[in-house]
Amino acid sequence: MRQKLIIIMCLLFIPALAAGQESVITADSSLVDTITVVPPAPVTDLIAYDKNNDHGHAIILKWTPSADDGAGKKNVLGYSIHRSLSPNGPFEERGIAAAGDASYNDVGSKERESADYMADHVDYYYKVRTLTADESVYADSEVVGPVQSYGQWFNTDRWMVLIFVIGFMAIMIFMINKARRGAKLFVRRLAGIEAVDEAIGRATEMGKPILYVLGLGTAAEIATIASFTILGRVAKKVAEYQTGLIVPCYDPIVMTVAQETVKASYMDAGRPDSYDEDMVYFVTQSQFAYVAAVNGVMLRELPATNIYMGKFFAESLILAETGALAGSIQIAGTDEIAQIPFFVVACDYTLIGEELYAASAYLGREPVLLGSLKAQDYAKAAVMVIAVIGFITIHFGWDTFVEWFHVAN
Amino acid sequence: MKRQLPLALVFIFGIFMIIQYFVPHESSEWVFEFLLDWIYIIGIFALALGIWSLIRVSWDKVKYRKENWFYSLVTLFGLFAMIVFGFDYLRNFQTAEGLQNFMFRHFFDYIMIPIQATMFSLLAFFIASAAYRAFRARSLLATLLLVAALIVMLRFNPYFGPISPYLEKTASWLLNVPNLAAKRAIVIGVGLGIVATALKVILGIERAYLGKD
Amino acid sequence: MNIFDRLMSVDRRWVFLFLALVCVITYVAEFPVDITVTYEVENIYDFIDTLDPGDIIFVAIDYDPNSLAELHPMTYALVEHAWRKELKIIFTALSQNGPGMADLAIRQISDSLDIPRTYNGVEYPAREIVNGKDYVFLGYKPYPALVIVGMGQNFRIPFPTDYYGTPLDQHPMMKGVQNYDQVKCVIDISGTSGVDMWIAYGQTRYGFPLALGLTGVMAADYYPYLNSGQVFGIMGGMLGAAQYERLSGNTGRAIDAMRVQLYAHIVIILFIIMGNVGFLMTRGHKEGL
Amino acid sequence: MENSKKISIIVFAGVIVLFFVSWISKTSGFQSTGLPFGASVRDGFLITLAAFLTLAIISFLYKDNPYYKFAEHLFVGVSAAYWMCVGFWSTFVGNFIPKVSSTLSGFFEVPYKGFDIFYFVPLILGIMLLMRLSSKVGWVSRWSLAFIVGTTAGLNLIRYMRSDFISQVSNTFVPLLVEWQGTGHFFSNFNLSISGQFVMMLGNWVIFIGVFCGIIYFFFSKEHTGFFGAASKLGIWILMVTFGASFGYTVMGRVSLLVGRLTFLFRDWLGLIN
Repeated sequence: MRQKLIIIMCLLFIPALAAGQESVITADSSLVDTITVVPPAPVTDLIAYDKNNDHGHAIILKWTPSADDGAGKKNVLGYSIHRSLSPNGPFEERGIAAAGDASYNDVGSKERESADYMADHVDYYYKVRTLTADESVYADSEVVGPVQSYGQWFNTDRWMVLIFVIGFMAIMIFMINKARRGAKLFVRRLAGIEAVDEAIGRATEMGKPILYVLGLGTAAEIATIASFTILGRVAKKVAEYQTGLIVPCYDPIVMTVAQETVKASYMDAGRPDSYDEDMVYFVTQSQFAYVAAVNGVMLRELPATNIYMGKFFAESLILAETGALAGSIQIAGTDEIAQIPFFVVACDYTLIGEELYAASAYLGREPVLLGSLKAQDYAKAAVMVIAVIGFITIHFGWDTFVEWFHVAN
Repeated sequence: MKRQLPLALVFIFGIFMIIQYFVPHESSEWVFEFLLDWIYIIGIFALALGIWSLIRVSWDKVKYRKENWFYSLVTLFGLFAMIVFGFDYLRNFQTAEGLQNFMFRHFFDYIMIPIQATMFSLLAFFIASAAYRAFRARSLLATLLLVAALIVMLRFNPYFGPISPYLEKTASWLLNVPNLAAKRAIVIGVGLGIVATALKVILGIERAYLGKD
Repeated sequence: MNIFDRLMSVDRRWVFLFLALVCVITYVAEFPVDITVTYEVENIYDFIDTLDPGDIIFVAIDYDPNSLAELHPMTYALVEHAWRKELKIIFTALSQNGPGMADLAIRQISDSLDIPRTYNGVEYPAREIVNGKDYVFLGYKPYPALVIVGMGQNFRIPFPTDYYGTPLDQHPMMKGVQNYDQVKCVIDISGTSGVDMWIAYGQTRYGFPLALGLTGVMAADYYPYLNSGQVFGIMGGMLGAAQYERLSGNTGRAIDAMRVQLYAHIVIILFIIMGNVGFLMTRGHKEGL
Repeated sequence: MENSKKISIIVFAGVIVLFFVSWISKTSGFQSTGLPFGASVRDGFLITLAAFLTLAIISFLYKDNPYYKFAEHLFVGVSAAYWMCVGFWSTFVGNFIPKVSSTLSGFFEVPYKGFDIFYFVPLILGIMLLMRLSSKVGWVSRWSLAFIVGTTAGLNLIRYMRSDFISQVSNTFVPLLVEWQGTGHFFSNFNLSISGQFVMMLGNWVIFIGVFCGIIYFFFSKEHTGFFGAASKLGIWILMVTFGASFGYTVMGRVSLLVGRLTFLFRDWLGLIN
C-alpha cells in the first residue's frame, strides 16, 4: 500500500505538469509551477529507541522536521521511514509519516510467520527520507543505530492502577477482618431489596410463581454473579414458602450456574425434593427471541412478582412494560446505565447501579460481606478527597497530580 | 475436591489475570491469549447443554400434552429445520457452507429478521405507555423525572414559537451537564461495586455461583 | 368514576392504538410540517445559497452503508440544493465501504435534476448534470489523513484519476483547480472519526471553511469546534437533515421521518398531560372532601 | 364460550384467506417485474410470511394470542439453532479443530494449523461441563465454571478499576473558574450565551456538585441524615433529572424503529408508497 501511494504520487505529477504546459491561456496554469521540484532539507536530530512498556517488537523514532516542511520551499509531502540490519543497507521502507509529524512508531508483528515480523534483541539501523511530490526528489537523513527492541516485565504507565488495586484490597481485607471480630456495621435501607421478601410472601398468598430474569449477561459478567447471589436468596425463600419459581436463561453457562444455585438453596431450605431441574431452563441466545419468550411466560403464567437482576439492554422496557400489563410487582436492578431510566419508570422498585452489588451483602447480613461494603464506602470517600485535591492543584497550575490519573491503554 | 479445588482455581486464575495486566512481556501475553481462547471454546460445549435443555423442556410439553404443547412443536420444528439447513446435510455437511445454505439464509432473512425488528419496534409503543402510566407528578422525584423528560421531548417541537429555541438549549444543557454528572457518579459506584465483587469472588467470599454440596 | 378518573386509567391499548394510527397516518399522508431551524444548519444553507453559479464546493461523503439511514438525507438535500444553484462539486468518499454507495447517491441526485422544480418560490429548470462539468467524483484512497493533507497540495497528488479512471485534467471543471484554495468550502458528511482528520489535517492546516454533517449521536461532541470557529456549521442526524430540507424547500425523506417523530412525540406528551390532569384533579377532589 | 370459539375460527379463516391473497398478488407482482414463475411464487410466499410474522408480533400489543405464540415459538427455535450453527462453524471448527487434529481438519476442510497440546485443556473443561447431565459426577462441571469465573473476575477487576474508576475520577478534574480574570471582568462580561463564561462555569459547578452528591447517595454504611442526608437527597434529584432526560431523548430513536417497520409494511409489502 505504502509503495503504491508513492507510485501514485509520482504518476499523477507527470500528467499534472503536462496539463500545465498545455493550458497556455488560463492564468491558473501558473499555479502548477508553484510546486517546486528541488530537494528539500533533510530531517535532523534523528533518534531511535525501544518503545517502553510494551511486549517488544517496536521502536520509536523522533526527529526535527525538515526546514522546508510548511516553511521554506514548502515542498515537503511527508516522510518515509527506512530500516536496515546494517548501517550500509539495504534499507526497507517501514511506513510513512505526514508532513509536520516529528515521530514514528515502527511496530512490527510478534508472529514469526508474519512478513512484518520484527525480531527482538536484534540491531536495527534507521533513516528518515523527506519526500516531495516527485518520487525522484527527496532527501535522506543520517543513519541512526544500532537500536534493539525488547519487552518489559512491568508496565510503568500503570502503576496508578496497581496502587489502587493493592490499596483497595488492603482496605477490604482490613474491614472484613474487623467485621469478623464482631464490630457492628451499619447498612442503610435498600427499599428494592426489602421489597423482595414482601413480594415472595405476596406470591405465596396468591399461589402464583415468581419470575426471575438474570438478564443477557454471561456468567463471567460481574453483574450476573451478583445476581446469582440474589437468586440464591430468593430461591431459598421460595423453597421455604413452597412458591413456584421460573428462571428462563439467555446464556447456557448462566443456566448451568443458576441450576446449581437454585438447587443449593432448596437444599439449604431443607426441601431438596421440591427442586425441579426444569425451573431453570435455557431459551435461546438471541436477544429478542428471548424477550418474546419471557413476555409469553409473563402473560401465560401471570407471575406475582418479576425480578430482573443483571445486565439488560434495549429489552429492559419491553420486559418491564409487559410485566406491568400482567399486573406483577416488579423489582429490577442493573448496572447498565442506559437502561436504568426505563426500569425506574416502569418498575415498582429499582436498584440503581452499585445498589445491585450492595444487595447481596445486604441480603446476607454476613459480617464478611458487610465489611466489603464498608471498604467500598472508604474508596468513595477517597475519590472525593482526590477530586478536591485535583481542583486545588489545577488552580495552582500543578498538573503532575492530575497527570498521574491518566492511565494509558 | 468438590469445593476446595474450584475455589483454588478461581483464586489462581483471578490473581494471574490481575498480574498479567501489569506485565507487558510476551510470555504473559501468550498465556492471556490462550485463556481467552479457551473460554470461547468451552462456551460451545455449554451451548450444547443449552440446546439440550431447550429440547427437553419442549419435548416434555409435547409428550405430556401440557398447555400450549402444540407451540412447542413449532419450536422443535424451527430448531431442527435450522440445524439441518445450517449443516447442509445433503450436499456439503463437512464445511461451513451450511451458513450460506439457501434455506438457512432465507429463514434468517424472512423469519428471524422481521420478528426481531418488530420486537424491537414494539419499544415505540411501550415507551409511550410507560410514559403515560409512570410520569405523574406524584412526588418531587416523580415531578423532576417528568419535567426533564418533557423538556427533552419538546426540544425539536416547532409549535412553541419563541420558546422553542430556549427549550432546545435547556434540553441540550440537561443532556450535557447534569446527565454527565449523574452518569459519572453511577459509573464510579458501579466500577467500585464490580471491583469489590470481583475481589470477593477471587478471595472465595462470594461463592453462591458454585452451589453447595 | 368521573371523567378525571378515566383520564388517569385509560387502557394502555388505547394508547397503543392511538399512537399506531398517528404514526401510520403521518407516515403515509404527505403533509408539510414545521421544523425549527437552528443557526448551525442555517449557516450551511446560507453559505451555499449565496455562492455564485460556477463556484466549486467540496463534499466528502465519508460514511458507509451502516449510517446511511441518518446521513443520506443530508447528502441528498445538500447536493441537490448546490446543483440547483448551478454550483460545481468535487466529491470524495474516504470511508472504505462507502464509494459504491456514494457513486449511486451521486447518480440518483443528478437524475433528480432532470425534473424542473420550484423551491421556495424560485423556479429551477431541468438541467442535465454532466460528470466532469458539474462534478468530479474522486473516490476512495486509503490513509485518509495523508489523502487530506495531500489534497491540500494538489488534488492530483492522491487522486491522479477520478473514481472512474479518468485523469483529472481531462475534466473541464478541474482546469486550474489545484487544491483547497480553489474551492469555496468543504462539507464533510461523516459517520466515523474521519471527521477529526478533516479538522486536524485539513481545516487546521489549510484554513478552508469547513462544515460538518454528522450522525445524531456524534453531533454533540463537535459543538466546541463550532464555538471556536473552526467549523461554520453542523447538521446533526435526521433532525439536521430535516432542517436543511425545510430551508431549501425540498421536502424529502428526512422530513417524512421527522413528521412521524414530531407527531409521535406530541401524542406521547398529550397522554402524559392527560394522565397528570386526571391525577391532579382527582387528588384535589379527594382532598376537598 | 361458544361464541369466542366461533370468533377465533372466523379470524383464523380470515388470516388464511388474507395470507393467500397476499401470496398470489405478490407473486403476480414479482412476475410482472420479469422474475420467473418459480422464483416469484417463492418470493411472494417469503414476503407474505415476513409480513404475517410482523403483524403477529404487533398483535401482542392487543393481547396474547395464538398468532403471537406461533411467531414467538418459531423465533425461539430458529434463533437457538442459528446461534448454535454459527458457534459450531466459527468457534469449534474455526478456532478449535485446526489446532488439535489433522484428520478432523481434513474432514471439515479447514486448514490444519499444527497440533497444540494446550487446546486439549478447553476440550477437557468442556467435557467436564457436559458432565452436568450426570447426577453422579455433575460436580466436576464446577471446575470449568471456576476457570471461567476466576479468569473473567480478574479481567473485570482490572478493567473496571481502570476505565470506570480511575478514568472517571480523572475526568472529574474540571476547573471551577473558567478563564477567570477577576470579579470585575466576570460581571462586566456577564451573559447567558451557551458558550459564555457564566454558563461554562455553571456547568462545571453542576458537574462537580452532581458527582459529589451522586457518590454520597451511594454511601451504604452511613445513615443519610444531616448534611449527608441533604447531599444524598440532592444526589437523587440529579439522578432523577438525568433519568427523565435520557428517557425523553430515547423516544426519538424508538419511533425511528417503528418507522422502519412501517416502511416494510407499507412500501415493501403493500406497495402503498414509493
